[in-house]
Amino acid sequence: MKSRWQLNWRLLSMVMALALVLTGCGRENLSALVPKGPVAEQQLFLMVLTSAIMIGVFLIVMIIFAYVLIRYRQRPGQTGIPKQVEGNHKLEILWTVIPFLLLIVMAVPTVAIAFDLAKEYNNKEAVQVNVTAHQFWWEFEYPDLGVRTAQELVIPAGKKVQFHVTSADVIHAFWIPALGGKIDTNPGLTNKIWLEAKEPGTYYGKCAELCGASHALMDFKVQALEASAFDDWAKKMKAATEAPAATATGTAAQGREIFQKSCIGCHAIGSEGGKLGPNLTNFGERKLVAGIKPNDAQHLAEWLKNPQEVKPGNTMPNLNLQDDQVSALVEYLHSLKVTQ
Amino acid sequence: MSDHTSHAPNRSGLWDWLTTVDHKKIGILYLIAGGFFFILGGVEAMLIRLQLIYPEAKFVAAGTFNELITMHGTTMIFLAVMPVIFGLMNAIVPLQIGARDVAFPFVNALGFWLAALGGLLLNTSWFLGGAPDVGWTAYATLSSNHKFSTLGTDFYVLGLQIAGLGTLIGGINFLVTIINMRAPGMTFMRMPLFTWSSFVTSALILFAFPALTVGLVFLMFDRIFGANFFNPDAGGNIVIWEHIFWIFGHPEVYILILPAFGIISEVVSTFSKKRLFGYSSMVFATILIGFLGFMVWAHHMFTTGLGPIANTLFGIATMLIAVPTGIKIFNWLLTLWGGHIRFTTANLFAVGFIPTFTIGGMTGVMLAVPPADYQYHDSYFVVAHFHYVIVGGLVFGLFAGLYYWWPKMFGKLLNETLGKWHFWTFFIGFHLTFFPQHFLGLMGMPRRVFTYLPGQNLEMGNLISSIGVIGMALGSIIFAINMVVAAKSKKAAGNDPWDARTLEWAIPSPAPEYNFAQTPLVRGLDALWTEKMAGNKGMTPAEPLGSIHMPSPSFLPFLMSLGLFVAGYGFIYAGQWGTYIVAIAGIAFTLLCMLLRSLYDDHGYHIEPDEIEEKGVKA
Amino acid sequence: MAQVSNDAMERKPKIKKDGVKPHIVTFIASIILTIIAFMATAYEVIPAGFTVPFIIILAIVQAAFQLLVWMHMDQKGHEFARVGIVTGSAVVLVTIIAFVTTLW
Amino acid sequence: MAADHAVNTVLPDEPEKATLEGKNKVLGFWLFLGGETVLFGTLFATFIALRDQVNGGPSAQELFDMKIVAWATFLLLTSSLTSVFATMALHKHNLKAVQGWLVITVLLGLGFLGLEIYEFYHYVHEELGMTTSAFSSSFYTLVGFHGGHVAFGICWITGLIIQSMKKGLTVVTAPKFYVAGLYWHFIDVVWVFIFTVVYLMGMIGGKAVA
Ligand code: HEA
Ligand code: HEA
Ligand code: HEC
Ligand code: CUA
Ligand SMILES: [Cu+2]
Repeated sequence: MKSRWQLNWRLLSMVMALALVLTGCGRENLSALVPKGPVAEQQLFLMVLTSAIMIGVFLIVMIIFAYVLIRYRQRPGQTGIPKQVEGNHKLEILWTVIPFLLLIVMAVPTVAIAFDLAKEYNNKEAVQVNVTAHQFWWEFEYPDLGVRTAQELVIPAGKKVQFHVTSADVIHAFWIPALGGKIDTNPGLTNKIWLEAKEPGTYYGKCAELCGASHALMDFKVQALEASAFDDWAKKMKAATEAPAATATGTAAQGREIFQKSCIGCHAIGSEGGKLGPNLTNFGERKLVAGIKPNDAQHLAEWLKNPQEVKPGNTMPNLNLQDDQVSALVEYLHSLKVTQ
Repeated sequence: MSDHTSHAPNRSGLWDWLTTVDHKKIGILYLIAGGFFFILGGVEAMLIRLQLIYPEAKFVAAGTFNELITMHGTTMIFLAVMPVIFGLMNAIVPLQIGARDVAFPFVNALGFWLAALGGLLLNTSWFLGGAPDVGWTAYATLSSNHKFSTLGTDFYVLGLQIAGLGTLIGGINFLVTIINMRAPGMTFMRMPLFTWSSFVTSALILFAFPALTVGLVFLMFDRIFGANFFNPDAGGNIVIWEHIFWIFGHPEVYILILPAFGIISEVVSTFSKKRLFGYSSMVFATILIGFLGFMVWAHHMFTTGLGPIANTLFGIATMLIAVPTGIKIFNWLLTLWGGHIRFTTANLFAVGFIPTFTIGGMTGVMLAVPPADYQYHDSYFVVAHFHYVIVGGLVFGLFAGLYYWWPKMFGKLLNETLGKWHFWTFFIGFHLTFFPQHFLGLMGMPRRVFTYLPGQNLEMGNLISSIGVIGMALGSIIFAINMVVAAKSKKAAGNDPWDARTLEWAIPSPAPEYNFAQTPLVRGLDALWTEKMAGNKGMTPAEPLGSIHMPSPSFLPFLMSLGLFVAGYGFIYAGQWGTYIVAIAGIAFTLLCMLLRSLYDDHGYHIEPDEIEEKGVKA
Repeated sequence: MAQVSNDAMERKPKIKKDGVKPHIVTFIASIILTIIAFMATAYEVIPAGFTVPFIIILAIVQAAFQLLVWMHMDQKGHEFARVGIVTGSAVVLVTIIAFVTTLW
Repeated sequence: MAADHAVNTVLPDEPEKATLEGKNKVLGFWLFLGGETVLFGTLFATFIALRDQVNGGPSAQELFDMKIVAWATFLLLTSSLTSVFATMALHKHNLKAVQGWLVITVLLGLGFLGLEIYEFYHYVHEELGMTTSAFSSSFYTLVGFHGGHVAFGICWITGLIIQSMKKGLTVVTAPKFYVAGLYWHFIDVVWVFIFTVVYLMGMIGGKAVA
């Protein structure tokens, strides 16, 4: 029979689907599924718990479903009228109560974890970071440390970090999947969230709320350093902020001149300069240009020549730079280092 | 005073369609509009999938992509599936309750034209400087400030405002129809489930759409008059928009799914030849879902920063919806249990609905866990969830309903072989497209991204997903062919091709303009089945054959909608033109039409008993 | 269709020809309630902090008066009117609670 | 057709509900008012959320002129009473009285509208424009929506009065009068809350509610 074949096919595909679910959880590179901090771990626990319950319920539904479809399909020549059943109170109560109980099993840890994650850490133990999202870049300020940076977030490993997030223009969302779930950055309002990286390492951050043309490209990087390395970094950053390296030689000096003329209105180096664009004090040490392209001479030059090509709709204008100006700027920008 | 015509005004062709107030014709108009926009939204979806087929593809530009997703979401929800739902409601609900007409035929037509012209207005943005690109959720400040968004967003605001108005009055029409127009004996607890779910859906429309109206007014005032509702620099608060949008938006998704639940209930019961298992608990569950639907909206806002109390309260309230929905799933299974199941195309879609919707519902419950949602939110996991419930639930349900009621609406059966091809291509394509998206989401792919970078392990999933859409397109095309084949076919469907149970099958297909020559007397749940079991050929009439009063057709609904359509452009371009004159003129024109409507009473016309006999209709 | 419906035909004098009195009473009550509310805000007769709940309760009482008496919502045949207004009000209540507690 | 028979014969007790059309109209209108409740409720919720956000502009406390508001309240309340009288006259099939009471209702409504326009005019002169602050936007939108309803009601009822001069009181016109009366009462009910939430609470000022 054709319909039996179809049925088997469907069952098979369901089983395959389930297998995919089960193996999918164990894959190494799934960011939200490979937690690197306590927040992500607690969230993963809830994800696994609810998935397990759901798969269980789904199996029950599917078993009844398959049985019914195979057993009760109309056979050729079958006539007569099946018994008209009005209902069955016992069964109906059963499938009201059991789902209800399952929901309670999910609700209890949900409440506990939700409140735990909403705790605020305003003490000195936790590093405080003010995050401001812009179309399409991230600004990070460490108010207690007197440090300001952009695009690459540096945090100490093994310590709680308290973020105060807001936005300068539209809603974005601050998301580092491996460390924990996201929080919206709302213009005019400040949200709080804490995260912790268990081990030093590099993690990826994303903007998760539609914020304009280049929403997809609004990535950032997170460097978790050993506590001592972090303190060292903060000290040097602070020093550089107060007195940015004024020495530039050769082409870099030319670049510096151009920069002072055309760029300083938007970009600060140290504490000097505008705030419309990312602070570039330690730009030479960033791994990425604009959060997405490798920070090498070629990609940086591409960026400077036509920022709109790389990130459509971003607010850095095309300044119509000549090739030699660009290479001078590249030289200069790459010389902006703090820790070496 | 008594200058009413006693003959049906002779109207034909386009003029007939532009002026009709017959709910069955309006139903067809809704289907045409919905079908058109479904193709449009589907083509937009195909472009989305094309752009995401491999990393860093360059088929469409970043800005265009955002226009595509916004228009895809808006078109599909407001202009494709809502009209198809309204189409089926119009075609079937009055028949199911034994009514000659809806309560407000004129308003019914007005509702359609408002929805259609609102949708048209929105879509003309493609040619007038760009479509809206702020997502179908249009979060402020992206949407509220001209600095961040184009004129397209004004089209969104005005288009949805006009279409929403149409939906609202349509909802009121159905509420009154179902409350006041039921045939004798058709008590509430004998109403078929499709009618019940239409009733609850209409109630949700009544209480949800005004919130959208207000939200859109705020957005319009911010954009056009420089108001400060969502301007943080002047004390505004962007979260207000999120609240208002979802106070509307969440009930909206139940507005969509409840009619599908109703369809599944009818189809499953007919094709297993059994009465619906647990009818009263089904009714109860429908009402409960509608009720709970109003207090869970903030589950779309878990990451907004409402705090743990609000998050957990709304999260748990959301989970509770699993209970009444589960009741439905199990009742359907038990309806099939012990039946003689016929796998017609309608039933294939209905049966296919069950596992697919269950998956979508389950991911919904997973999303309702706030801390976990911090990870899922705005990722492809959410996209997978809502396409499972919308495409795998609602669209399957609508296809089931279309195959089931097509003979009643058009008098011809859709071809079953083509129907099976339609089902299988669409079903397989659907799962291919959306199943991998769950994993893409968990692997950290945010939604609404115009591209993704290579090396994040997202290639495979996206490729499969993009291939799957071909299956759905194929299915849709087969369905289109099927319609043509059915229209060409000579074979009439007959009154009751499925050996079905409810009232609409007691009358000819397609139903005559007066529906029931004599109002039927309803003597039990599944009115027609009750008579069949009692050995009767058809329904017992509740009244003698007499002259039937019909409402006159009118061009005013179209003109009133046209006035608002023009006013829409007036508001959108007020800034550029430096004048509100067009907006005011458009509204004035609409008001004038309203006045005309009030001054010239519609006395309608009568169909006399001999005409009924003449048309060969035996009651 | 414009048929005189069943219960219109079999009507006994069902509606008590409603007198003027309840309407006048509602009018006077509305005025008095308004004045009380005004007094409560203008002079500090109510302990601070209770004024707002107090005047809101007065407004609800006044609205109920008008809905029930002036708009006849208490009468038979208004079942769905009641359902409509009560449901609408419930939606509004949830909305206002959410706005007051979760914004800012 | 009942409409025709009814014209010159006795009208039933509640002419607005004598026909199925009439019943439908009344029920549909009640449901519509349920929707309007949500509409105004959303406006109220937003106003409550934004009422302290004056952005350096004038606040409610500095601005409101309670004398005007008190008069406006009185006018609208009275007009609601006169529209009750109109509905009662409708039940007594007294067209002249219906028209008379409705004319008074419309005049009172016009008085209300005039005061409101004067009030807005006055505030704009005190530097409170639509664009001044979130408070001003939500104030003008909420109160303006209500005012727009009043204006629409005035036009509507006026139209009905004129229409009834020609058509008289029939089972076709009766539901129109009845429904317009419901609308007018509803506007009055909304005003009760505007008076309380916008004006009285505005006078208290500050963060009186959480
Ligand atoms: C038809 C449309 C529809 C339907 C029916 C649903 C149904 C549900 N939805 Fe869905 N949802 C959407 C359309 C829909 N949704 C859309 C469009 C969005 C995204 C909008 C956007 O952002 O663009 C969304 C987003 C969305 C979110 C926000 C995600 C986010 O953005 O972060 C959440 C969170 O709670 C959610 C939850 C639910 C739940 C719990 C249900 C429940 O109703 C499901 C209930 C069903 C079942 C549970 C299955 C059957 C039950 C049983 C077999 C019984 C036993 C079960 C258990 C014990 C669990 N949905
Ligand atoms: C009713 C609602 C509905 C429906 C039916 C669909 C249907 C589909 N959706 Fe939809 N989708 C949404 C509602 C819906 N969607 C919403 C609300 C969003 C969120 C938007 C936002 O973020 O703001 C979204 C977002 C969304 C995304 C995410 C975009 C992003 O976040 O970047 C994707 C990506 O794959 C997608 C794909 C699809 C596909 C492949 C279908 C397919 O099922 C479509 C199948 C149909 C066809 C393929 C058409 C077939 C017709 C033809 C081929 C023409 C034939 C010609 C003739 C017959 C003449 N949708
Ligand atoms: C109008 C303001 C403006 C001007 C002028 C401007 N920029 Fe930018 N710049 C920006 C913004 C905004 C960004 C962030 C873009 C993004 O990622 O969305 C940026 C990003 C950058 C970046 C990448 C930063 C990072 O952390 O990855 C570099 C490098 C840069 N600009 C260099 C320059 C140079 C050199 C000039 C002058 C020749 C210049 N900019 C002029 C606004 C400006
Ligand atoms: Cu910022 Cu998306
Ligand atoms: Cu929802």
